[in-house]
Amino acid sequence: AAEKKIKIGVIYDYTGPLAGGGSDLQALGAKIMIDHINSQGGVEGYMIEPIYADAQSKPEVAINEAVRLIEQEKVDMLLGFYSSAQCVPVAAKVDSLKKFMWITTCISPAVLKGRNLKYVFRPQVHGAMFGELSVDFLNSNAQSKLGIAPKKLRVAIIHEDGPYGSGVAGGNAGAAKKLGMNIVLKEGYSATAPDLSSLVTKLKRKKPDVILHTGYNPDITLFLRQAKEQGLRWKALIGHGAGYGVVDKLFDAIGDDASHIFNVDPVSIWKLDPKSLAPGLSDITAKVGAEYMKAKPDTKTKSAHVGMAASNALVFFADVLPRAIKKYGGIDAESLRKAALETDIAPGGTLLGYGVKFPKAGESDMMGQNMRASPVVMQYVDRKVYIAWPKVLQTIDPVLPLPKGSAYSKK
Amino acid sequence: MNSKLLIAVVAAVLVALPFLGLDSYPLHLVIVILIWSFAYTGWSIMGRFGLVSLGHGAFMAVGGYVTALLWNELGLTPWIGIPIAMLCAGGLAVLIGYPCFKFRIVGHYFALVTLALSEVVRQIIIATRDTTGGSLGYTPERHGDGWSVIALQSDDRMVFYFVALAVWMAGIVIWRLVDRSMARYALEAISEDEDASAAVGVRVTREKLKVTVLSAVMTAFAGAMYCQYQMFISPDTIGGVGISLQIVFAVVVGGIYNSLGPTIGAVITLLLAEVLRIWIGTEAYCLTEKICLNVAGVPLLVYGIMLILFIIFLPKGIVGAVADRWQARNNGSVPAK
Amino acid sequence: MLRVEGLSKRFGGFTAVDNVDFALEKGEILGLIGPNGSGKSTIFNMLSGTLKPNEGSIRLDGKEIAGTPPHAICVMGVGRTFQIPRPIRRLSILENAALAGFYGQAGAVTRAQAWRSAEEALEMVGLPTDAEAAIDTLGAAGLKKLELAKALATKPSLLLADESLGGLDHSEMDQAADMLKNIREELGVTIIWVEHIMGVLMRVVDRVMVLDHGEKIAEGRPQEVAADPKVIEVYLGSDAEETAAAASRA
Amino acid sequence: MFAEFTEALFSIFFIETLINGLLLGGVLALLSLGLNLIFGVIDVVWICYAEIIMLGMYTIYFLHVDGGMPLILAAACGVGVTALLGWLTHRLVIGYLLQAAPINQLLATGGLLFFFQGAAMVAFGIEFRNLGVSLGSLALSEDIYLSWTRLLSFAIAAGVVVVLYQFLSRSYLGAAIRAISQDREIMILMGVNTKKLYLLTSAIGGGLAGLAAALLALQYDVHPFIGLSFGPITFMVCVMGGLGNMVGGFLAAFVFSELITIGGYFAELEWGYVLAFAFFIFAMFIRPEGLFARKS
Amino acid sequence: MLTLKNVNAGYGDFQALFDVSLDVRAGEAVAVIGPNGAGKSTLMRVISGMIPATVGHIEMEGVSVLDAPAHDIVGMGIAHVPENRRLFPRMTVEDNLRMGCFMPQFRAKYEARKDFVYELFPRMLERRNQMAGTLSGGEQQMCAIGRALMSDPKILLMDEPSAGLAPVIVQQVFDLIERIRAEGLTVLIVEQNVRQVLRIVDRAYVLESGSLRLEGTADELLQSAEIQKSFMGM
Ligand SMILES: Nc1ncnc2c1ncn2[C@@H]1O[C@H](COP(=O)(O)OP(=O)(O)OP(=O)(O)O)[C@@H](O)[C@H]1O
Ligand SMILES: Nc1ncnc2c1ncn2[C@@H]1O[C@H](COP(=O)(O)OP(=O)(O)OP(=O)(O)O)[C@@H](O)[C@H]1O
Ligand SMILES: [Mg+2]
Ligand SMILES: [Mg+2]
Repeated sequence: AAEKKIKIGVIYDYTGPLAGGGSDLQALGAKIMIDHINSQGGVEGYMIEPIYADAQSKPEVAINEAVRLIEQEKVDMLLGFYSSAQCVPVAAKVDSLKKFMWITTCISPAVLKGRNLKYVFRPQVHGAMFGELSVDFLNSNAQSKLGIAPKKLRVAIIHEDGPYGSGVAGGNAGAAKKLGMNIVLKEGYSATAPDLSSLVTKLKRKKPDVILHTGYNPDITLFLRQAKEQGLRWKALIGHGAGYGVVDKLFDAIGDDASHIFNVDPVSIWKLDPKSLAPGLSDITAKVGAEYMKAKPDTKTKSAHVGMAASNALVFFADVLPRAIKKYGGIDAESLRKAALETDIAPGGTLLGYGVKFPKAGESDMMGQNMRASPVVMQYVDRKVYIAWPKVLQTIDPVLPLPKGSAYSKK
Repeated sequence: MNSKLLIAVVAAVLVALPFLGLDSYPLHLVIVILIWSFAYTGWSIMGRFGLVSLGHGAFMAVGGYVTALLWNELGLTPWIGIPIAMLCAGGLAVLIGYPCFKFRIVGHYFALVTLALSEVVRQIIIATRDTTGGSLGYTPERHGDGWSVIALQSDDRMVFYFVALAVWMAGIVIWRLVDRSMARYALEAISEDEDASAAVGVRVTREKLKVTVLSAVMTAFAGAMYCQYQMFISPDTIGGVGISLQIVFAVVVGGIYNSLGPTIGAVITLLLAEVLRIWIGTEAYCLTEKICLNVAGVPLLVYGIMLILFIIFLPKGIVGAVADRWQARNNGSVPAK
Repeated sequence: MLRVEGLSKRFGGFTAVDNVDFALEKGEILGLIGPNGSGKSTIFNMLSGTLKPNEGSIRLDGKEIAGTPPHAICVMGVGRTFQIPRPIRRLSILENAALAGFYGQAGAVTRAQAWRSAEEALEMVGLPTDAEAAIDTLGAAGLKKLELAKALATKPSLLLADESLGGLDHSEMDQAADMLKNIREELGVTIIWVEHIMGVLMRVVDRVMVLDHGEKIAEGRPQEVAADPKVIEVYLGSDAEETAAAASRA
Repeated sequence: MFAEFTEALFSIFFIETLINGLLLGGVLALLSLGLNLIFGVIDVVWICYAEIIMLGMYTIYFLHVDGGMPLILAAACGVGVTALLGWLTHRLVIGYLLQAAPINQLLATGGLLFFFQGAAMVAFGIEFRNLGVSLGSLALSEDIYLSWTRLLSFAIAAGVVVVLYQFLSRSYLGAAIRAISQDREIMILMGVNTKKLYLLTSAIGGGLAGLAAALLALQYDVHPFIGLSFGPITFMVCVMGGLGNMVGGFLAAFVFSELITIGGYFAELEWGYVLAFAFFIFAMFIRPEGLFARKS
Repeated sequence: MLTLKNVNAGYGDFQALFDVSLDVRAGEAVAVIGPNGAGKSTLMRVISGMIPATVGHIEMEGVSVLDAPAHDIVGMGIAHVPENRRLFPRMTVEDNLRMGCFMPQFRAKYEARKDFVYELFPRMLERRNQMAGTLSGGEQQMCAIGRALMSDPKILLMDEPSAGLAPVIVQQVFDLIERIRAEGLTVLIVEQNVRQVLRIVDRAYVLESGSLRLEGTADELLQSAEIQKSFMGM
């Protein structure tokens, strides 16, 4: 009997600067999950037929590929996307073509905010949440750990100026302002800037206690290196995903001085306590990890990127797709949309730990955004990743301020 | 006669194209190619006279951004916005061109000054991110569903196809008009020897400026078109050094001295990129356990090699080479270099 | 028709042309001679607008033209040739001349008119007028002729001919000299002619002006100048006798 | 607003900015040296020059990190590899285009740029690779630290300029290198093998790229696209200094870097670049032959 | 000393020399004269290797010139003062001279040759640090000849050394050539200034349309009515 199948266009950046910034790893996560589902015999009699495509780190290529996959390859839906610069135009395009799009990664609020898209869903945390969480973390710990009242806390916000960095920084600034923190500097820069020494100098002049940083990979290592060499000091450095999620690179770049850096990200799926998750999920986590190591045997510390894409893809395959097929009778965009709107996963129900629920029409200005998603604050200590915040998930008591002995610690 | 017939046939095929059951995606490609072809044609109008500008990314960006900003911020219809954008690009061309020509900045120097221009414009777009969206890109606001004449927006590709086709043809016509004009002789002369040209009465600065402004304005128009069609622009998709180089490469591959050269260049380079990307896909091939090749890099690699081979072996581009062959067969002789 | 007063040109600290005065009557041929580097071409460059003088005035038919851009001066009726021929190799011979005819003539010119004046000019100097003939088919002499033809196609009233004979063989030199005479006689063009080949120059010109180190050191009829001891010392050397002979032959 | 500005101006950190500019200038100078040499001699803009540097960085990375070679030795090998690449670039591409239109030469090296990027991606993948070596910094005061890597870049750039200047003005080979840029055809009459001389120049230029690579590898992650961050600036430095003018290029690097850092200090970072590029355009208008070209 | 046998040469498809044979004996001065475009410069270029010969033999003291790589020819003792001088304009006089001494085997003699050239042309000593491009025409010609002499050649090829020069300077240049001859150098010279050149050479060849048409001693040619008519304007 002819097997039924669902054709999915999977788009990430396999080339260009973003590839190494994490997109490549996200793509791996999605692929591992798709292979896993197929090895389980597919979903409700449907095998998954992925068509992988490379957006080459360029928005116009992403648009082209999206259109091609939909119109030429006649895929039933799209999944993936790493860069928000691509998500913004592609989501608009796909929605106007009335096709279903499941975003695993792009986090910029701009993708969904105020756009009222009908067919685009994002189980992923959005950028402003990152920014808000880091400020919340500071608010709760400034007095106790740093001995500084939150209102007195000097905060600097720096970010790569793409949609991702700007989105997160917007969240940072909004939350910090609301809490009355002292924002001494807020500045964006291009991720390909060959020199950040002026930025470091400005930071030194403004003497922030805490630096909130959002960036991709090369700019983060450049910043850390120049900060170290120019003698920039802080009490805490909080990164926000992307480049900060690739732990190995941080330690490769600046050695042990990368210790005690914080990173706000969806939790690394391998760091979660299996007991906090729904039964069966931890087996999948383990399997994803095993496949990951098979694909990239050199890995020292498993990056959160792989798990993130795997988890977000799994939500679709395990929850949305079966409902669409069983309840709404198909895999067309309309059925998938209805199924997605009914998703209601409680916390602990995904590999990433958070639950999933999308807003009903009119409920939010961010239609398609998972309202139950939340990142965590992690802290890296000696190449190990610990969860520092929120309190319920803590696996470490956050080390704050930066202990003496680090090149970045205040004398 | 013969060539007129050929043109008629080509025109008929082009007009009939969407009715010949061309799928939506190929139609999309054709539209994109037409828009780029127009931009490339615009570049070659000056490029063929040795005015190698690496600054056309700037003009294209001005075309797209000014049009979109006017629409979003002031609600000014692109019908007015595009002419304003073209005016801006023309102004920018004068701003950079006049001193360049006055001070005799030619050759590599001109190329690099204009290269700096595209970087300046790109950086300014990025730096004014509060208005332009920075490297996030910029989207003209939709004016309802379906298609809107006032906003020059359309969901229907067919409409855009015919607009793009008309624009492209206009580009070819402009190219030919310049080619037949007296200005062409003047510019050929200028490109070889400015002093000698001035000595026979040619107004060097003015002639150069005229063609530069024409070229810039055409490129800006292409930028606006691109924006209206894709409904998205970003500093890297229609501005910056990358785009400037893309334009130059395509024209050289196609043939700089022929009206159809830029178009052929667009067809070849854009299709090549498309085909290579799709064909090669995203898999990694491992030679051994440890040594894996990332074949995603192959398109870039092939593109590079092709470009080099083209330049070494077909320095006049594809159209130029074909035309030479054609001429040689008709004359039974070898064409002069 | 041309009146030059106090003309000077300096390059950095070096004075290439130093306070030179001279005047020309309509239809005259003036020979401009002087040692290498004495400023002859520099004077031409200033007359034709390629260089701006530092001081001095140049009046053409009473109108001041010093500092006017070269294309404007060309249109006002000053044609020039370059010492080293500068043809446009990408254009055919005819197109080279037609370009000059189109842009260099005063008033609005149609294409047909431009091409006609180009053909006339080419015929005058004895170059082919068929549309296809390429520059590459010309030798050194042909290129010199083309320089003249380009200048003539602009219908000049004043022609500046810079070393039109350099590198030509004897028979060609004679031809060229005759041609200059013809141009004056048939078209009534006033000519300034720079040349190092005295045997030919002296036969053709009405008057000679001699420069040395940018300064005018002598001026007068050919015989007088050829006999001037100063000119003999700085310029003619042992050629003086032959020069004088040529001058008297005129 | 104004108070903020004056405060920034009279702050110790403004001095740090000036020093940073100086040190960045060292990096830019080093980057542009080889390109300038090639530019001046062969009169071809190697758009792919920054990509040769990138390949040099990879060489050093692999030899040092994977091969366990001492850094100095790895750097020396890097210089060797880039010299070879420079040689090959001329041998396989430019050599065929010496008579071609300048635009075609420029574009051919553009083709090489894509080729090098693609090749790097195929061979090394898209990962960012980091040498993980830091030379630390020199503390001038409580507040001001100078990066040793940058000091080293500065010193090496200055040293190389002096050596190159001596080489070009004193040696026979140097004279030939200057001469060939002025009249290629008659070099044969001097008994100069022009092909060899071009190849030699290309190799020296390439080798200088390797030197730059060694110092960049200490400061930046290596990835196939790193060249894009440096390419345009490098060309402009060369042009602003006067093509083929080593000393001019060296000085221009500092003008550029100071503009970038000072602009970045008073406003957002991009404005530094806008300032530098705009100044470049302006400088071309007032001194088209290069800011530091001697009047001939 | 220098012998050409049945040499053909040209540019691309264009053939400029047809079956040219000539020889120059040691110590001689030989002129090549002919109308424009006859191929005189082409002949010089073939000998010095600037363009390849398509057919024929060229021998210098019994050694085949054509078998040697072009850039080694100057090492065989053939120096060429090209048409239009072709100095390196943005290099000093001294650097130009140095380039004449480029080949490794000449370098040891650099100082001695330089002194020789400065002795020959005291004007050059005066101008040694001036950019060659700013020299006057006559000075440039001196510099070009000096540069060729730096390699201590056995034969000097000169292509229209008097072109574009003022009469006094032309005289100086011819004097100069005589002085060089007096130093024992063999000279092959191309000139338009036929009358003067025939006064200083021993023999001359007449080249027309790429072929040799006449050959004779200077005196014979000076007397020849045909030569007088076509090359001296008499
Ligand atoms: N653009 C320039 N910059 C500097 N010096 C110049 C320039 N043009 C000419 N000169 C100098 O001015 C002087 C006069 O040059 P000019 O060309 O007028 O001489 P000329 O009389 O035409 O000589 P010739 O007979 O050799 O052609 C020369 O010394 C020359 O080097
Ligand atoms: N580089 C070249 N490419 C093509 N043809 C050339 C080239 N140089 C010379 N010719 C042609 O070769 C022929 C001989 O030229 P050549 O320069 O040897 O003549 P010549 O006798 O030296 O003339 P002149 O007295 O003008 O210097 C001429 O017809 C000329 O057009
Ligand atoms: Mg002159
Ligand atoms: Mg000759």
